[in-house]
Amino acid sequence: MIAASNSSAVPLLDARGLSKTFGIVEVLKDISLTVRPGEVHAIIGENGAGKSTLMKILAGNHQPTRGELLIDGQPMSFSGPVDAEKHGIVLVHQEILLAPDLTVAQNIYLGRELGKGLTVDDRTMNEGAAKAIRDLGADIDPNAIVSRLSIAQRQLVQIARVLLVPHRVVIFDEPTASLTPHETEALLKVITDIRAKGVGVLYISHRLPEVKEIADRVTVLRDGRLVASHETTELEPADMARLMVGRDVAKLYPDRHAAEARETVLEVEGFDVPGYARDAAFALRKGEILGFAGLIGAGRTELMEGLVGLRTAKGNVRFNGRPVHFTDVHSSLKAGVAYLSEDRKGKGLLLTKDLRVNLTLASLGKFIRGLQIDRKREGEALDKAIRDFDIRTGTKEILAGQLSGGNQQKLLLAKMMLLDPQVVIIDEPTRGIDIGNKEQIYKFIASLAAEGRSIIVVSSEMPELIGICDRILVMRGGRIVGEVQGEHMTENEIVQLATGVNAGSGEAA
Amino acid sequence: QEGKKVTIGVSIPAADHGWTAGVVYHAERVAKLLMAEHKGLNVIVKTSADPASQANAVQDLAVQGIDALVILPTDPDQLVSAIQQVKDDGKFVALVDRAPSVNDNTIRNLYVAGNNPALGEVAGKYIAETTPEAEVVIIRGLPIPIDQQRQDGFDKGIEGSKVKVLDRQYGNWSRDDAFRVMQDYLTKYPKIDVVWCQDDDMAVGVLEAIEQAKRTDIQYVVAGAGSKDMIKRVMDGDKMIPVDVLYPPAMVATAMQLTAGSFYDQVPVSGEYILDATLVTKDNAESFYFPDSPF
Amino acid sequence: MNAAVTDTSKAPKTSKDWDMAAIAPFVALALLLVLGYFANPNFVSLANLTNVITRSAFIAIIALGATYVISSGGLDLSVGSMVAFVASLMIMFMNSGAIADPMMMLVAGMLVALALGAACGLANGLITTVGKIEPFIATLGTMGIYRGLTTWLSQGGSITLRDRELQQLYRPVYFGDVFGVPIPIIVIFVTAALAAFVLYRTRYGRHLIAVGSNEEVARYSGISVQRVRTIAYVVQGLCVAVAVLIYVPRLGSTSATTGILWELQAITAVVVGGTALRGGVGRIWGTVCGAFILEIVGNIMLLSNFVSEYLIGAIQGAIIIIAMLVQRTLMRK
Amino acid sequence: MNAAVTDTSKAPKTSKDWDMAAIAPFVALALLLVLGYFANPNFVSLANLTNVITRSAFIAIIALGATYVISSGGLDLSVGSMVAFVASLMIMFMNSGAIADPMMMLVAGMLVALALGAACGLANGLITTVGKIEPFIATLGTMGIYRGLTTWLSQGGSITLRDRELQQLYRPVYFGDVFGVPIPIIVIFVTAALAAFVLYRTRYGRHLIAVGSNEEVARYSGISVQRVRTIAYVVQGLCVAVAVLIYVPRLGSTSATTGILWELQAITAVVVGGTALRGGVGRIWGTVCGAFILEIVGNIMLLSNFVSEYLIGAIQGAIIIIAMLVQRTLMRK
Ligand SMILES: Nc1ncnc2c1ncn2[C@@H]1O[C@H](COP(=O)(O)OP(=O)(O)OP(=O)(O)O)[C@@H](O)[C@H]1O
Ligand SMILES: Nc1ncnc2c1ncn2[C@@H]1O[C@H](COP(=O)(O)OP(=O)(O)OP(=O)(O)O)[C@@H](O)[C@H]1O
Ligand SMILES: [Mg+2]
Ligand SMILES: [Mg+2]
Repeated sequence: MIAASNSSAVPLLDARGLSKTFGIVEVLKDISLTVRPGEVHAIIGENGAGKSTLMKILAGNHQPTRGELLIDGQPMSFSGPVDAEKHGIVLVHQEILLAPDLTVAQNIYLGRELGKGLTVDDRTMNEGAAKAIRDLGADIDPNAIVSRLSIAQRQLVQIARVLLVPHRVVIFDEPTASLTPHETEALLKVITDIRAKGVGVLYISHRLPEVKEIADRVTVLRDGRLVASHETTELEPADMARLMVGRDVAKLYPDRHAAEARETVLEVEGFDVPGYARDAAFALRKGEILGFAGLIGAGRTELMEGLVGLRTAKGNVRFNGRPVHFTDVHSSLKAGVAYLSEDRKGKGLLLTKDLRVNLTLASLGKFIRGLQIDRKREGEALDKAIRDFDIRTGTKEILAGQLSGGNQQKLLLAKMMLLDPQVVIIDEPTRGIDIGNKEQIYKFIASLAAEGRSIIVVSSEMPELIGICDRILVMRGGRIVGEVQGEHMTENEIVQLATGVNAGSGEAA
Repeated sequence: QEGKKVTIGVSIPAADHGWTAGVVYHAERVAKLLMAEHKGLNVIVKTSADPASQANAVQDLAVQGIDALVILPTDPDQLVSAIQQVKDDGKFVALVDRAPSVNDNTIRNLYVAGNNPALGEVAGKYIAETTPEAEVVIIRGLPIPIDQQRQDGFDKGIEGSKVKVLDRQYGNWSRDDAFRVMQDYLTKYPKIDVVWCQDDDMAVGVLEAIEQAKRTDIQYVVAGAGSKDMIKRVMDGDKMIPVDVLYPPAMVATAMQLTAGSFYDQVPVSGEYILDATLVTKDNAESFYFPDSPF
Repeated sequence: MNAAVTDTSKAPKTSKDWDMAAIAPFVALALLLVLGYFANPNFVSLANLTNVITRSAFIAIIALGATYVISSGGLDLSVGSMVAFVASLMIMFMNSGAIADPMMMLVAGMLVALALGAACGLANGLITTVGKIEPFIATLGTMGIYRGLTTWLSQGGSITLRDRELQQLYRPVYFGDVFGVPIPIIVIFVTAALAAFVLYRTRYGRHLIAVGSNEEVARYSGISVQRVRTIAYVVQGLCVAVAVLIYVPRLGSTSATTGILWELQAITAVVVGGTALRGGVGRIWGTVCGAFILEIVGNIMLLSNFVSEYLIGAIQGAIIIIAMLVQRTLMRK
Repeated sequence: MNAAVTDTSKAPKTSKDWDMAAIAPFVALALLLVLGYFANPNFVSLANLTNVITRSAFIAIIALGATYVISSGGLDLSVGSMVAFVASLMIMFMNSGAIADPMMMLVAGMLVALALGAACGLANGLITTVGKIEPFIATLGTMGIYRGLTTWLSQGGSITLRDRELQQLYRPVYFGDVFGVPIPIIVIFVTAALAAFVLYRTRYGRHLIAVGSNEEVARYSGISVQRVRTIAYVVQGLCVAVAVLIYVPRLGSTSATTGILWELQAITAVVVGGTALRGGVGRIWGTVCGAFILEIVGNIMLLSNFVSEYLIGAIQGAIIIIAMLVQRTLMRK
């Protein structure tokens, strides 16, 4: 790592006139940008604006169609990510890139194992990995197999891995999308530390307050073009949102009337998901939006998966007054309970199939004419979904895996909504979604509730839970430890319940 | 008349073990001889691994325009239709070694065969006469009809004697499998007098297994076919291989020669030529020893 | 699991690319036809080509089922033994004389074969899905079982259709033709068309591809992964039975060696046809083309007289590798 | 914010699971031993068990190489033919009389075998990695090639080590023992220990697993995927050569049938040993155990008197399925 230098020095990284074309679609147009030593440069923009593509070019994963790249003032062309890494440019991918069968420590040191001669020194690497993870404020067993970690934990491992490489420019592509505030805070602290050492940081996030907090400069992309670049001091989050979306995003959360006492749709009692959740009990009313908060690993996801029959579980569940026990998603969907996974890549979408196939996969029954699938109606449904959910893509012929992260999330939402469910369980609904689209999704959730559907929102973003839910249940260690409602719906109270630490003022439930 | 254009197709099993290798060798050898002898003669030799692909091979030969077919079927019953088609087209058909359940002039002109039941019977008789109270273990070939015929022949050969069959297992006509089966026999039976393994290839594995176990109770091994190695042992008076039962792979050559003869020598050739399953002993071994053969 | 990462560094695979991948086997086939012509002009005679395609029917039809199993992410090594087993039982049933009228008996025998095929497939499917055993091992096990049972039924010998009249009645199913097109060729194309319809046009087909492409996504979308996979094995069993229906009239008998190594040939046909073994993609017409390629390679070997019969296997192996290289080169364009 | 931001009250399942999966094959083996005892008390005699384990040496050693190839995400169907090919060339070399001194000749012959094995493996590796052909097809092709060349070399017959002196010198490598332990058994364990060391303790082993687990990630980590895979095939070739080294002294000859279907047995040993075919996991000791299981199943069949020889294949198949079910049940606990 190099020593800190002032901002007038030669930029560490200087991109000039970068353009990128995929097939016939131009996703980046003439982008120029610099990273100076010791600065945090944030890149923001709507889903599909081209942020990740730009970062991948800088880190050697893609070749630009046009434009040049200067490192320390010298023109440079990377043959691949490994080459970029040699020059100290490292990227934390938006998507998880880890070998699922290896342990945390093995992944962190993959390709640069420690050891004498040909042998590897696992003990030292385990210690190093444990320390790197601790530095991020997390606690993950370095011996754990990665496929057994939650998305958030994997994201942390990925960050730890990248930070262990000698680096001069670190690019974070939505590192906090799946992190809770606690981990986010720890990560921001780490970023401050490395900035102090003169490292340049490129930082992508849809959480604008976070950007405001950490960044020195903000560059805004829209439709593959650079639309603005400012010192952070000149911008408030609301300004950023306006620059991104091209209009005012005045109010993120829709107005909602406090739900009147209506009939109970779903009633859960003494519900166990062995190993993950114990003795859960709650009720969901018609037209209600119920939030689930908790730390990573609190078992929210697993509880929901148990409810819809994705995991073995036992307990009493009454749906519309009748006892039900879902053993697979087929039965829960048929009853009218839909679950949207938080893991859109692994469990939500077929990345190697096109958008149409993905959209209708869960509700093919609706598209059958005679014996056949009616492809025309499928196409119409896709057009409608692209409109309704504002899925941004240059062409409809693209594979799901080629959509930008946020647009994948929107496609997944569209897919499950085709089922027209009575109860919708949405796990991390806005993970990786830009602010303009968040607003739309919240409106959409609210309108679902207004139609008389019941919604469960599992989220790690407390403002979002507070903004849209009628009630919030908090889980810790596999148990529902409390409920907040009305004016008690504050971050402070939720955090206390979630951590079990009484940090002062009001004790809840 | 010399110079007459004649094409003979020869369809035989692929060289998948010693005996079939011998067949391929002799077919090749005689094909060359015959073509040298008769100017206009063309002999095409094709090998096939299994009945289905042999049926294909016969079809392909027919497409090339043959006047006669010499066939040693991998599994006769499964090849009847294929052969029948050639015969129905008016071609000369010589069937070698393995006969289908219906084996008459409707399907072939000539039948040249070793005698599978006799191969078993000769071995059985020899054992019954030499060691009338022997306890015998048998290693079979593959589960196909000729193997069954040999077993039935063997049972007939020991009929009336006190020879007792301890066990029969498949050795797949493979040395390695025979070695394995023999090792297990040696574990299973504390006393074995005689091994009948009906095939010279398998005998190689059997002898190694016996030698390794250093067992002295086994008096001798009866194999069969007439490979040069085993005939040599018989000639040399090897106590473990006192005899061999002949089942000459050269029978295909006989059939080919007879077929060529039917075109060039104006001798009407038809009917059955059954070669004996001769018992090769120390006294007559010399006349069955062909050191140049691969088998 | 989060393993699946698409390589987004490459240009998007739009319909163009897919088409190339789909066409590649046909190009390889065309090249082979040219090669065959140079090996022996008889090769391109109608009689020869009809013969070759007719006899590729068994592998082609079995490979259609294998396409289902493989695109669902499975594998079936038992098909060769299953042919022997189903055919043996079918012949034994027809030999039993349970029904006097030959025509009725034939129809009954065919139905028995289909039912048996479906049952064998079901067994394979349940062992892999409910028993959760790797398909490779599960079907290797049933391969042993079906083969062993056949050996036992035939008592080491062969099982032959005895009734002459029935035989004469049945024979045309392999040897007959309709307007000059041999019946087995018709059966190939009808089966393939049916298979293509189900795979590409129906809900089940879509589900099958989803399961093979990402099991978890399928499960989370409310698809019963086990049922879909099991049905794929049943389809494979039915295809085996259809192959048996045209196999039995050809040779009229079976033995313990019937169908040995057909599983390898069927899988090869599928892969040569462009279906990847990891699942998620199924190319019905490619499979048919792959089966033709395999049979034609063998045919060319037999018709050409340059190649020592000892080397046939080696040349065949080399040709298959070269055919695949040609395909890959085409696809990368 | 301090320590506990991740809720660790439910630690993710780690080493426990692994242990169960790793132990499962050994439990299956133990059950088999008990079963064998009931089938025939002779079964547990030292002599018998020594025989059986010695015999399993070929498959076990080849399967060690297969474990490498499979955990890297590949597959090698050519190993059986490769055994025949390498062994034939080795014997032909030793028959050539190029070196007068038998001891020197033997050593030279062994080196030739190892070099040939490595070369064959390299060929497989390059065809799959550089040629980008599915391993299944690529090695099916080379399987045909190696087998064909062997048939051609042996002109369909067998190739026998002629020099009596050399034979006597070489024989103990299969039949000899050290302190009562047959040499093939020692070779199994030494090879396995070496394989385990490389796989679990070296950089290469780590990279191999990474490549099998997620190719993309390995590439991003600067690992040369092609090189790692190719080396895995070379290791497979070397293992085949080692198997040949102890195979040749046993019967002193090879033929076109040598090693037929050994590839299926080797892969089965790997899978029975707990290594998944999709790659990313490699269990060396499980593989050794899997090879023992396969050989023992056959041995029990032969030693027991209940089973008709016709049904042996069927029972073997059933036992393998049951062994896998036992494993799965254990692992799910
Ligand atoms: N390999 C590819 N082939 C075709 N189009 C692609 C490919 N990769 C990305 N795109 C397209 O490029 C555009 C920009 O995508 P990118 O991932 O850079 O967006 P992003 O700004 O990171 O969005 P998000 O906030 O949702 O992550 C999108 O329209 C996407 O569909
Ligand atoms: N397949 C699995 N096998 C074993 N453990 C698992 C598996 N999946 C997840 N876990 C563990 O279960 C715990 C809970 O998972 P997870 O983090 O998804 O819970 P959560 O409450 O939904 O949290 P969040 O939604 O914030 O990610 C974690 O400790 C995780 O490591
Ligand atoms: Mg992105
Ligand atoms: Mg979760």
